[in-house]
Amino acid sequence: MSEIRLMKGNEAIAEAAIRAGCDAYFGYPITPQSEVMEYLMAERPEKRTGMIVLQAESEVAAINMVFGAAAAGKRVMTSSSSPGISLKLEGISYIAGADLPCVILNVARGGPGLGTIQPAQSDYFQAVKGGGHGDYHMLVLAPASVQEMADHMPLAFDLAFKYRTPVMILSDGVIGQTMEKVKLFDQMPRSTEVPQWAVCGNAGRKNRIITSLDLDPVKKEQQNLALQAKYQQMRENEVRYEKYLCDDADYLMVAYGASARIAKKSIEYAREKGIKVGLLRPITLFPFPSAVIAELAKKMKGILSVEMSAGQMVEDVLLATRQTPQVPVKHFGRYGGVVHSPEEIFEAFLKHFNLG
Amino acid sequence: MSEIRLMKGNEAIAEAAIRAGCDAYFGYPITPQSEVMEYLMAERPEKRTGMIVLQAESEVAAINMVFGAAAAGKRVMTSSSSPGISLKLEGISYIAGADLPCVILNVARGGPGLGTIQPAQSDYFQAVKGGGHGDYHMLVLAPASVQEMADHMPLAFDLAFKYRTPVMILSDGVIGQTMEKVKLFDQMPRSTEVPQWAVCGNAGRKNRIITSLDLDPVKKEQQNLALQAKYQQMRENEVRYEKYLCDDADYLMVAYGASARIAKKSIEYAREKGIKVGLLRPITLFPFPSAVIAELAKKMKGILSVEMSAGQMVEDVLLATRQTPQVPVKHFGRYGGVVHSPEEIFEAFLKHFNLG
Amino acid sequence: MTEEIIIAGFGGQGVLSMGKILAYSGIMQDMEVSWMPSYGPEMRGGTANVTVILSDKEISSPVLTRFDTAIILNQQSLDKFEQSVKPGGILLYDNNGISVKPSRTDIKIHVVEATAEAARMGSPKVFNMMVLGAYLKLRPIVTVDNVIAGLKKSLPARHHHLLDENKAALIRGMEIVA
Amino acid sequence: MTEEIIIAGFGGQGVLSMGKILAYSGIMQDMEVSWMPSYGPEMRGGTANVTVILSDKEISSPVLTRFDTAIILNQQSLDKFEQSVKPGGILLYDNNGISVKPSRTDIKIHVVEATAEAARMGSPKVFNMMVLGAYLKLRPIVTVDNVIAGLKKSLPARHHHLLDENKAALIRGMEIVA
Amino acid sequence: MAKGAIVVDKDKCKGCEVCVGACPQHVIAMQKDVNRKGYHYAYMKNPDACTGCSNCAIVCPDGVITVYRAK
Amino acid sequence: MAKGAIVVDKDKCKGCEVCVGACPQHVIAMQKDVNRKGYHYAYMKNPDACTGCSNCAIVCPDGVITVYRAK
Amino acid sequence: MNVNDIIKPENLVYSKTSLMNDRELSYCPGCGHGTANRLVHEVIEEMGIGGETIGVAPVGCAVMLYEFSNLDFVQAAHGRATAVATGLKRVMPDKFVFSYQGDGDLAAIGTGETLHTCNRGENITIIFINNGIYGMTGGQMAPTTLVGMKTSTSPYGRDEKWMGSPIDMTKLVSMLPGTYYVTRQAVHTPSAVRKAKKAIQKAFEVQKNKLGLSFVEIVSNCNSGWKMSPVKANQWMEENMLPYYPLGDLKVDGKLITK
Amino acid sequence: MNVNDIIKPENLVYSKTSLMNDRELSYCPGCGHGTANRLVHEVIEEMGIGGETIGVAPVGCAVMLYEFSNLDFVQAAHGRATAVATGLKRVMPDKFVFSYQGDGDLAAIGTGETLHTCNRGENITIIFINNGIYGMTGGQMAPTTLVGMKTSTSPYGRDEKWMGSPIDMTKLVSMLPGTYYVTRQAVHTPSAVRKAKKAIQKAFEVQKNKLGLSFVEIVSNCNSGWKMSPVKANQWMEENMLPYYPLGDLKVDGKLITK
Ligand SMILES: Cc1ncc(C[n+]2csc(CCOP(=O)(O)OP(=O)(O)O)c2C)c(N)n1
Ligand SMILES: Cc1ncc(C[n+]2csc(CCOP(=O)(O)OP(=O)(O)O)c2C)c(N)n1
Ligand code: SF4
Ligand code: SF4
Ligand code: SF4
Ligand code: SF4
Ligand code: SF4
Ligand code: SF4
Ligand SMILES: [Mg+2]
Ligand SMILES: [Mg+2]
Repeated sequence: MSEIRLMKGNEAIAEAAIRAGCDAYFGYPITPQSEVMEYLMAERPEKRTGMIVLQAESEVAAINMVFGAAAAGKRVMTSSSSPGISLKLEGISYIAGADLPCVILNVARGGPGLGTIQPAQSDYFQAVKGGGHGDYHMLVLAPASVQEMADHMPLAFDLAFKYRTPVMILSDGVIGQTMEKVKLFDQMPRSTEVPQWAVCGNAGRKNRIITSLDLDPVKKEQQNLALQAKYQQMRENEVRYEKYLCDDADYLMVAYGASARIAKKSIEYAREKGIKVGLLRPITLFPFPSAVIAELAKKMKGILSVEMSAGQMVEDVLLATRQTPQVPVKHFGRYGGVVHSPEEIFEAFLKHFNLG
Repeated sequence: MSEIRLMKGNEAIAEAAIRAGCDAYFGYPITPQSEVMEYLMAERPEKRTGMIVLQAESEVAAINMVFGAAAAGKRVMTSSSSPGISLKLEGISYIAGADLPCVILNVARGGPGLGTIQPAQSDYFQAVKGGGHGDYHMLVLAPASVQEMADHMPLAFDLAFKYRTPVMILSDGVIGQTMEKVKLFDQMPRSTEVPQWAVCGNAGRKNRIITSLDLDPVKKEQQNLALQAKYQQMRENEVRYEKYLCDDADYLMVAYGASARIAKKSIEYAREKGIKVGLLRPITLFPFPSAVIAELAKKMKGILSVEMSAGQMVEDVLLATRQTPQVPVKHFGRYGGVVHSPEEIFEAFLKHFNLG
Repeated sequence: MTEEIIIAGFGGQGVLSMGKILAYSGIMQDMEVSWMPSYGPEMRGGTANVTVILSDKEISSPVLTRFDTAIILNQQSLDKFEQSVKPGGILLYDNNGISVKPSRTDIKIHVVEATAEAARMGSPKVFNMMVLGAYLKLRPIVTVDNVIAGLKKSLPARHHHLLDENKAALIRGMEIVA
Repeated sequence: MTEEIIIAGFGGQGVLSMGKILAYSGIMQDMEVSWMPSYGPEMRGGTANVTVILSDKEISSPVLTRFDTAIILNQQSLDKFEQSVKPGGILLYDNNGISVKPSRTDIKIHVVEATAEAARMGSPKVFNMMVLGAYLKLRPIVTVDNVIAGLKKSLPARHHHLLDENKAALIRGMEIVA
Repeated sequence: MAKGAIVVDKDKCKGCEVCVGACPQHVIAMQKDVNRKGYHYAYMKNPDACTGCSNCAIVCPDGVITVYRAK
Repeated sequence: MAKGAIVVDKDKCKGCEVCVGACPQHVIAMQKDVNRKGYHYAYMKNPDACTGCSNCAIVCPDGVITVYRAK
Repeated sequence: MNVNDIIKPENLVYSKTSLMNDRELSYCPGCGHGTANRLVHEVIEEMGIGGETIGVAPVGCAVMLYEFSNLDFVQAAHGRATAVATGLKRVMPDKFVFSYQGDGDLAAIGTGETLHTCNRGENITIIFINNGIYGMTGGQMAPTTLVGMKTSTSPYGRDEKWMGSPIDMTKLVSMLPGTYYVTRQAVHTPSAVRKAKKAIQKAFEVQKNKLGLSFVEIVSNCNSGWKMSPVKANQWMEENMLPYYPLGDLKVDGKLITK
Repeated sequence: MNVNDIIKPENLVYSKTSLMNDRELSYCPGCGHGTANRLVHEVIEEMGIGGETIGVAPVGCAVMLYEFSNLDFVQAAHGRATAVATGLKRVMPDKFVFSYQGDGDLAAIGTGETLHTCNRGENITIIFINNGIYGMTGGQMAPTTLVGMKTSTSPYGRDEKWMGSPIDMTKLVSMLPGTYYVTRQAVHTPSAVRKAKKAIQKAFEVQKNKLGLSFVEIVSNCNSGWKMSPVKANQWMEENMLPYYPLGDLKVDGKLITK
């Protein structure tokens, strides 16, 4: 039976990890996501399901512990916030390069540098284009509610294993720190199956190697081509989004995560004034819902990309709408830890499309 | 008097650093760029100019040593290759966030992960979109010859100080390892001036603080806005590119670094066959020469982005050509450490535009 | 029905837990709820605030800048949030330490002497429940029983003996609000 | 005039330094030059090769897959690069350890018994200079004097006493190429 | 009679009470009142006993005690 | 007379000569010839002296020596 | 004598160093950071080197240290203070450079930088505040957290089987030839404060004389993280922290002190 | 007896372990890595645990180790082998996990991971090849490079004033309560090889009995990096490396060996 609780996004995702049969968590404290590890430690999941929780000495160590446990075929995760994610990028590139599954949560905060501890969405490029070196992508999920923080957890693991890829859950301080009602799914069993590719001691079979190295570039290119094929499959099969009031819309906002929630409120204002605005909320940031945006763009008078950043996702919106150059694509965002209000989004919308 | 030498790209840039009056180098070995530090160590620049060269215990330490020396207002640099650059990203974000100047050389190799040690250009996104967290950019120079490896060094320092920004020189294994004739500029004096913002002990003035932190997001946003204003200035003033045979061209290749050199050879083949192809070589990758590409696009039948990657710069080409959606923009690249040959670029070109 | 509330005061005045109790009560009544705190490095004392939304439909933005009700526990918060109350909305404040009173005329302003009254009752800690009671008198969006049930949920079992005291404070708050 | 050359053999046979001397000589004659090695972890022995281009105009690609001349020092390299010589181009090889000879008919194939001859001369180390001499006989793109000057540039001063020996090898190579 | 005296910056005192135990003469106590930040603050309850030894001041984490001693 | 014997995998020997010094009986020397990889390779120059002690084999970095000893 | 007769400028015997400004410290009431901040500034003031000193403050509760200081300061990334200090010192060998780091910073994420900076014997001063916890982020376990100690990430007490023993970084760095003066102090009592100040003074003198790296650990309370009143916290510290982290010099004049 | 009479299957006394495959090792002639690789595999084979063992190979000359092995292997990022090993071991506590790391890897970039893995007392085995240089990348200075030793980044010899003294990581980790068995060995002579093998065996037995972390340093040559013939390199190692890195156990049964 599903259970209803009032939880922070950070707590919900931690509880969901236990319930999703996660095998191990390795992390390092950083605001605004420390509750994830704190919740796990308090819950003693090793008693509930056998899940391992270990505080690492650094983000770099944590992601490499993830690498090790993932190599064993386990469902393993880490979490951090912006500066900590930057430190994990070498490791993430290795995980992608070695075709390993894992889940990485970024509860993003304002940057660059130490920045602030307040919410931001300025790690979009890092998450979506590949902040680490080499031609890799993560599959990126962007929850917009505490409920989705919980629900994206098993989804993330399923996708990670389906594609043997790192999956990032790109959240932000708003979603991580806000409490909402959440319906928790039932405990799922931890998997006892050892995947065909996992290292676990080679009793009775050929040995297995987990590596991202090939000194022969031609072979390394093969691995790269296989990666690109995976990404193509993701683009074909894994695009997720929410359409909100798009059917009759003359204008479109595109926003994800907390921004999408706030944008919805600003759309309420617009609708009150009789302006027909819809929202396209990407749930997967990679793969990006380009096709649906391209389709919607055809009947729009203008598109506003709303992000808590100086303008990152807007590039993917622009790329998606290349066939409709006549439709203006604008960006509005506050950043450095400032969360835009519904009012200012609405005002920016009016201004950008001269609806003042 | 300028001096002519036969040097590797890695050596030329090291010699140029000494001559450009660089104050300090901090680095960690990694193929294919270890010659940079090796050359410096052999040259004993502390005797030639007083320049400091120190081998750090890691890339992370190296970039933070750079941070420290840059905070003192010095001309300071580091170099690495792809996985090492990933480790530096937190530090780079801090440097950008603290408005400090420095130069970072990436002699890129195949990825993701450990990858190969062979040349690649798959760190384009990382360099140009901001691999680290937060809304920052580096100014990115892409030398395409040993001569440019040398010449970009003083340019990089000048730009770094002009904008108080990290400047990346994005090179690759081909340019780093190839020897060519290089005309070295004369020794420039090391600067003795301490910039107004640099920390150096506060005798007789208000104390100075170098920081990327503001717990107040509104203030942090101000710093972010100032950053964005800098980037806008760079877009207006610092775009650099080379046009090659563009005047009569029906088709355009866009390529940087080693790829541009190789593409030129393939253009020779095309011209021999009477096909009019030109090349636009971005010298700055950020700011990207979008306007000139947009202008050129108007008279082209097709544009091919040639990169040793699975397709990264092509997105900036697509963004630049949004007003000419009818002109097909294609990508050709080999990757994972494979360097494309002039022949295969030419063939890909023919195929993409049905000129078979 | 949607009620958008800001609760603000010193860290340590129980601002966040008041919000939490409200949110819990909302859940008891099958409402949608959202509770969004200001957060920061734990030790920096200073002010704390939380945005609480209770609604019978899906909640769009957990982030708000305009509120139906502001519950204010110190001067700084009063200065900061008085202008954020929607016209016609409610501003409820505890008058302890308030030197500059609210001045708006287009909103309903109520005061509760909860700090003083709680001290008088000999249990200064329940002052926030008293403020909550005052609020519920003005805006009975959740029942007292559900608040107590919500409180029970948010308190660890070893503190359940405090429930009666809290209920009394809640009811006293309803009585003394002006 | 542009000459595009590949030199390939075992690591340790002096492949890279042959290329470097050629490039240096090119510079002496005011040519544009490019020298691009295969590179890898030092210790892995195996094969090494270098692409050298000399030209009187700007060099476009330092990376080539087709060459005017291939200078080959072992079987593996022969197998790998025979097909890369442009029709009409030159393939020059040292016959030491070559069991399967080149078979193309559309290129000019030359052999030089440099290893054997250098051993005979008592200085096996200069065998690569001998090969270089052979090459220059076939393609006199740089003068012997400039090669020696180039060699002098690439050798540390303490090795300059070896210059004569090297020059002799160079000239001997010109004589014995077939 | 007092040889020393302290001045506590009332508004900056955080009421941590570290000074209280550090005073060998038991000079210091905490006010019933709170300051602007809501903290009970330190004061000389027993000023006559102060020797001006500075013990309180050097342990005060916030450096809000100034010490005087008659010569 | 020999009690032991070694077999060197000629093609895999890298001619490092570490085994030579490790043999207490001075059994091993390097061939004038080179193998496919261009290395002079180890061989039993003095087979009669071999005791089969395995010293050579356990220090051979490439593990290319196999040792036999008569029972 | 009347109090008001005593409180006169000419009778002043102690007031806060003028190298710190008037801003209110951001630390919790009773936190040892404040005292440690002050001692460092007092020493620098007394040595008259304020105009030649650069401080490095990494992330941790003392991240805002520069807000209270009149010294030049660099804010460093978590764990990287000694690398930043190395960069500063190498290009300005005649200036004074110190880092001021927490235990999470110096002994967890910054372990590599700490050890190698000490090993290189950079001529800088490291002030290391060991409060056995991550104060700033809300009280998580640090490498120095005592066995059995409850924190938000060891809510049932640190279990050394699972998480290892508290690490004594100061002892480890004292083993490295690069360190010249290594000491452990506290600031919870007047006599501890006096000793700590002397130690800090010695540390800066080592730097002045270019003798190598000086390293001053200060065992301190984090009453918020430990969830105790400040006075209780200092008591608990004395009873629990100091036996594991005994005060005193570990290395003087480049020589290990063997007890 | 005739040689051919001796070379018979029944007389076989030594051949390469079957846990290694037939591929040619990628090391330079005479490099100690080959011998060390083999010893580890011999021990694992003799203990009969090959089917339950996972190796971790970070970057360094031994990065391709998995190419010559029949064991399951994970290739780790530079310096992160012990973190990867921790991840593996924590989710598979009953398997054997070992890392095989160079000195650049373990004592430079991986310092933090090394110390904290040792401090946590992870029940794994660390094999540490100290050749005083970065072999793979072409012979740069390592943290363990001796004073005066020339490398491509210390072409005039390591100057301890500038770069610090060679770091003795093995000694440092022996100070941590988490390590149970810590030893330093070599593989350049038959007797050294025999001792090294016993040490490796002991290390895996410690792991088998879940006693904690076992750490085996092997001082080895990098003849290419040192620019010497293999035989010369071993000699030089004996004369120069071993006095600074003396062979023998540093910690047995969790107790420090004091000499
Ligand atoms: C890369 C990175 N990881 C994590 C953090 C979050 N963080 C800030 S301070 C800190 C630890 C603080 O503990 P300590 O160093 O002991 O200082 P204290 O606050 O206890 O004085 C952490 C984990 C960060 N800012 N950056
Ligand atoms: C992040 C990163 N930095 C640097 C390198 C380059 N690199 C590869 S191996 C190595 C050091 C090798 O030295 P060591 O660990 O001592 O192993 P050895 O080759 O000597 O056995 C370095 C610096 C890398 N691969 N990744
Ligand atoms: S100066 Fe000394 S005697 Fe006076 S109050 Fe302070 S501690 Fe007590
Ligand atoms: S120690 Fe300082 S801050 Fe604490 S109570 Fe005393 S005067 Fe106030
Ligand atoms: S087995 Fe012993 S005696 Fe025989 S060759 Fe080897 S080392 Fe010499
Ligand atoms: S030790 Fe092994 S590789 Fe070296 S020479 Fe002897 S047999 Fe050959
Ligand atoms: S959280 Fe702890 S360390 Fe930080 S200021 Fe408060 S008491 Fe001090
Ligand atoms: S470079 Fe050194 S460590 Fe690497 S294989 Fe060669 S000798 Fe061994
Ligand atoms: Mg701490
Ligand atoms: Mg090494």
